[in-house]
Amino acid sequence: MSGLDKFSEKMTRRVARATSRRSLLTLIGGALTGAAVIPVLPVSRAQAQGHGGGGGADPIAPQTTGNPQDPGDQTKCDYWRYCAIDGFLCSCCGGSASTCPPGTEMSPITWIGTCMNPADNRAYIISYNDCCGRSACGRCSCNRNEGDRPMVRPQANNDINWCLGTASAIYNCSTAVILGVALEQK
Amino acid sequence: MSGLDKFSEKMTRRVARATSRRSLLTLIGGALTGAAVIPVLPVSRAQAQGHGGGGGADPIAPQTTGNPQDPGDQTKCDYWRYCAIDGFLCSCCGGSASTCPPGTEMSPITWIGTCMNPADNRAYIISYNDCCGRSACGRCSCNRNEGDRPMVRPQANNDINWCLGTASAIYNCSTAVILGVALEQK
Amino acid sequence: MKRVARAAAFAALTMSASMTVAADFPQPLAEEPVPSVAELPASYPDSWIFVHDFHGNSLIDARGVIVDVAADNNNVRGQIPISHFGSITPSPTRSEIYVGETFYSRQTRGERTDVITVWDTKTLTPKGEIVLPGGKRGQFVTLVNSLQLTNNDKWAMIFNFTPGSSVTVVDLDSRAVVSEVDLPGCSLIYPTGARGFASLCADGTMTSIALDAQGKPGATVTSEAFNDIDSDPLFMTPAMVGRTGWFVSFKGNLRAIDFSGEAAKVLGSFPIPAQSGGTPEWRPGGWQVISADRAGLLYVLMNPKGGEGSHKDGGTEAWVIDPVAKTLVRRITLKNHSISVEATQQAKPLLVASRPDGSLDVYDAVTGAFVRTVASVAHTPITMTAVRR
Amino acid sequence: MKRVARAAAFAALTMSASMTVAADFPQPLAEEPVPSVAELPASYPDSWIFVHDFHGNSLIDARGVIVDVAADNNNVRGQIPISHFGSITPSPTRSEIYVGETFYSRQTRGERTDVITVWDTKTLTPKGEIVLPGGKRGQFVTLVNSLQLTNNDKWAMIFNFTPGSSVTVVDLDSRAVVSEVDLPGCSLIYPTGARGFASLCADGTMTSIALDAQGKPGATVTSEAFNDIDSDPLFMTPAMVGRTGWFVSFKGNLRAIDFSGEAAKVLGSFPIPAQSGGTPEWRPGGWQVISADRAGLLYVLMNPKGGEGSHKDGGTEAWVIDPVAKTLVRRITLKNHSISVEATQQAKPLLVASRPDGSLDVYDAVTGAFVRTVASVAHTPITMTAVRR
Repeated sequence: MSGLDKFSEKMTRRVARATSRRSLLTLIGGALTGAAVIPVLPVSRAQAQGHGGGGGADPIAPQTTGNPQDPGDQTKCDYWRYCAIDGFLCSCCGGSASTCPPGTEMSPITWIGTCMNPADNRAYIISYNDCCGRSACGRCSCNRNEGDRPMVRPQANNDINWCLGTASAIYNCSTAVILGVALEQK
Repeated sequence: MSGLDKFSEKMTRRVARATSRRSLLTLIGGALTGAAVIPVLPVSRAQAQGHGGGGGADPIAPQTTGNPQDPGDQTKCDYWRYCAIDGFLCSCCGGSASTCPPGTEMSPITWIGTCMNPADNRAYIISYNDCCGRSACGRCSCNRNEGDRPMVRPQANNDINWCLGTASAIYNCSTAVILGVALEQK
Repeated sequence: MKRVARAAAFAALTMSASMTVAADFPQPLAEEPVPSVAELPASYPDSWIFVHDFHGNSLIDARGVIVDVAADNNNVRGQIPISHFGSITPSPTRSEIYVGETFYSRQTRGERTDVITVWDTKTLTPKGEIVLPGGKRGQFVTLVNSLQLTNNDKWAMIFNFTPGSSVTVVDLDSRAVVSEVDLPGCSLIYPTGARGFASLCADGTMTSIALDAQGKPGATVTSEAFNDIDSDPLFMTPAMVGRTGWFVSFKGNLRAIDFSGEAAKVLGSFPIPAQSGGTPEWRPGGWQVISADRAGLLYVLMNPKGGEGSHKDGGTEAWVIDPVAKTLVRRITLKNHSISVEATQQAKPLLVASRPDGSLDVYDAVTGAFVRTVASVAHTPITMTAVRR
Repeated sequence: MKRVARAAAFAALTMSASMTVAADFPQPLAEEPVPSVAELPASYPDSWIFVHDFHGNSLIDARGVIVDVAADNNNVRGQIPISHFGSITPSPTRSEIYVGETFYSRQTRGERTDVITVWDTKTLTPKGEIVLPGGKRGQFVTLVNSLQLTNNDKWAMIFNFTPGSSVTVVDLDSRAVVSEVDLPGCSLIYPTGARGFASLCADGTMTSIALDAQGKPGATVTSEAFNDIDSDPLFMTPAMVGRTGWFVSFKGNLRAIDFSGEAAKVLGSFPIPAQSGGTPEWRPGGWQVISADRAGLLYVLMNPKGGEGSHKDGGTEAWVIDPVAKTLVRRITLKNHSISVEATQQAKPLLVASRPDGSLDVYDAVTGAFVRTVASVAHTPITMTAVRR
């Protein structure tokens, strides 16, 4: 477990660096972290991209980073960083995979997932920061439940609205920010 | 025009009886009456009964009065009283063609239309009272624009939210209340 | 007066040409009174259910829809608003409905106010509200155990999440906050005994907290660990048979917990009898995946494509389980892929399955026969609560 | 710390087995900073448009969507909320966006507050609000002429409807109400001259009201009646070519009104050249049916099934009209049934057609060639406003 301890210590430091003091205290003091929000999968499937009414056989235009080491379409649910995401993809809402749309506030309390990058075959720690203070974006609903656990384990639950510690708790969309590599190989 | 004058006088009396004093004053003193609200037709067509996502090949179950003199399905846009209605049909929302859903408030200011009853072949004055104070019902969107005129003639315009004079202006659904027979035949 | 005359002229012009009165109807239809607003019975029939419309594309505009699933038509009887990630809990004995919700002074921004709104069952008008301090009301995809009643429905208990857990207890008579109970490491509210609640905890245990007459937390009892959260966690919403809650796990194990005493008593567990034909296997799937009828039979929404991560994918069959005999009584093939199930508490129960497109399919729970579809009830019909007495 | 460790353990457990680093990427991807929130340019490119999402199924949750219709992707650049039946008007010169809207203290009930919210174009955050007295803000399916600017964008004018008509004038620098102008029998706001507005009236005339330096109404000038509301009314939203507004009527007659002076000057009218093939005839149809490009060409959304009551049915073609030559330049066959059209003000304009399913189809306005679909931009894309300078 020493590897894991080291890992968790690193992660804690990263989180400490990345978030506000208040949220750090929250992390240390209580029930931790958490995932993005969600329209539940079967529901979101039915509604995905179908703004308001049966819409869109038409797809959202692909958005790629152009970096071969970061492959895939950030508007699609199967983009590698989204392995534990839940909610509307900020890439479709005026943000990007790692940036909130203008006018929203990024939640300092996040669910941390670990996703394999198929290009460099590394496992990355991904922070699923929700973007808050504006109504549900409504574009690119995405829900992946591998590893999701019920509300009894909040830090593994993606049904929670993680717009906590923000000026407004209204949920807009979710990002997938690279925090670092999960384990370093020699 | 004396027939029309008599008719309008009768209608004014009817409206006076049927609505509150405040709305009567409004009727006499200013820009008059008005229709229900609406999702604009092409839009509402696309969304009709498709709550939130491509839904419902399934129809709403028919609701008839059982009275052969009042034929048709009150959940359908082609019901005879709806000849100038616009919005969500209260019949699908917990009300009926002439009753608001529980918990809403019926707007005292209404658009008056005239519809032919195919059973008794009489022309009825129909009052399209909006039901107010609750979010858009979302069921049975219906929009018929024959006789509709732009906002420049408010009393003939069905794009206006006629939740006026109610405690809350939030629009829920629209009714089609029989006020009387338009012209009496001897 | 001129304007009125003009409007009348307009109305006259839009009349159809034919004015002949059919001889069969000598009298015209009667004039109808305005204003006219429907009312509901103060006590709802047991064929009615509350559907929580989570409204995925407009989370702030969620609502509770009151639906008569036994009627041939006029099924939607009313709606009440439920704001962003709210909760709805009816009290038949008080003829009230409670909604836990959060408002902002500018709808999505500004000052936050958390409340429990008290709705009258008969008029569907708000009778009052209880303001909840601290802006800590838990917000998540709705679970009925986030807002529960105790003390003979005299108190409501609402779950907070900040991400620290706690429960706020309010008195429904005085409409005042009674107490707040910290709940470190535990989630949701399962009423116990006469006055108190239990909660499922992250270490796999259940903690029971009795409340005294003033609503202050008394004895705390923690069970042995029984919830295998890593490999086979329980869904959070039980089917209630009297005061016994039947929980089902991701992999299809049923677990009874007796909530009748001051402390929850964890009873036995048994697996739903395995059935072939799954790819890779049949598992419970959906949002509210288990319900019970008045006779104590359980209905579990089952997904043939069960596997890790499938637990919210909904299902295609409802399996009827006799928890006393521990047998699978019947498999009901659903007409449509469904996300939640609820049985009515009628003598001859109906089974309601909610669909991703917002419609409800209704089945005869005894025979499994399809009865009707209540179309387009909601945008996102995420939970259902049958009228219970 | 224990909980943190547990969460980390969970994260580690969910990692895929293979940990081999591909030789081609010796360095891992860089860590990304949080928090990170996008900003927009203070001045938007002229390929951007504002789409008013009326949100038919959730009227309280309407929004303005800022869309780049020229980009290959990342087209949706931001959203700002617009409550129930609101209005949105941008001011490029002030780098602000104004939203006329109405709030209730309990979202759909409680105390009403009407405001103009001031949004910053760069950050899309609210810079402030101007409270509008009297709870009289007009609510109807949105029309861009319900909220307009005048006095070099120093003042905003918002249309009230109770059902009495009036206009409230607010100062955008001091964020205070300047005056209220009664407008009996007239609707909407068409800015005139340096400081003032005109309005279309129920008797078929247009009334112009100049405002003095304090915002008080001065001279009122009423035109001859020219709007045949009974048999061929003008749609309320004109296409603006400089200070000339081009209105189109239900039956396809075009009418110019010069708003450059203190009083609106009603200019001539000519019919869109008749075309065969309609059933019964081609007519303008949709919600915002006419737009103009920078060169002054007009684009009219046309419905082949034109007749009484068809005026909101949308259309299948956009007809390009040269209003100077009074000719039909081109017919653009639309890929999809559309409800509103707007031309960008680029040197090479794009024509945007909004669809009932919420997507936008974009055409090369010069050739009529289809360029792209921007999918699922809105629930109900009812009006569009291109960036103008």
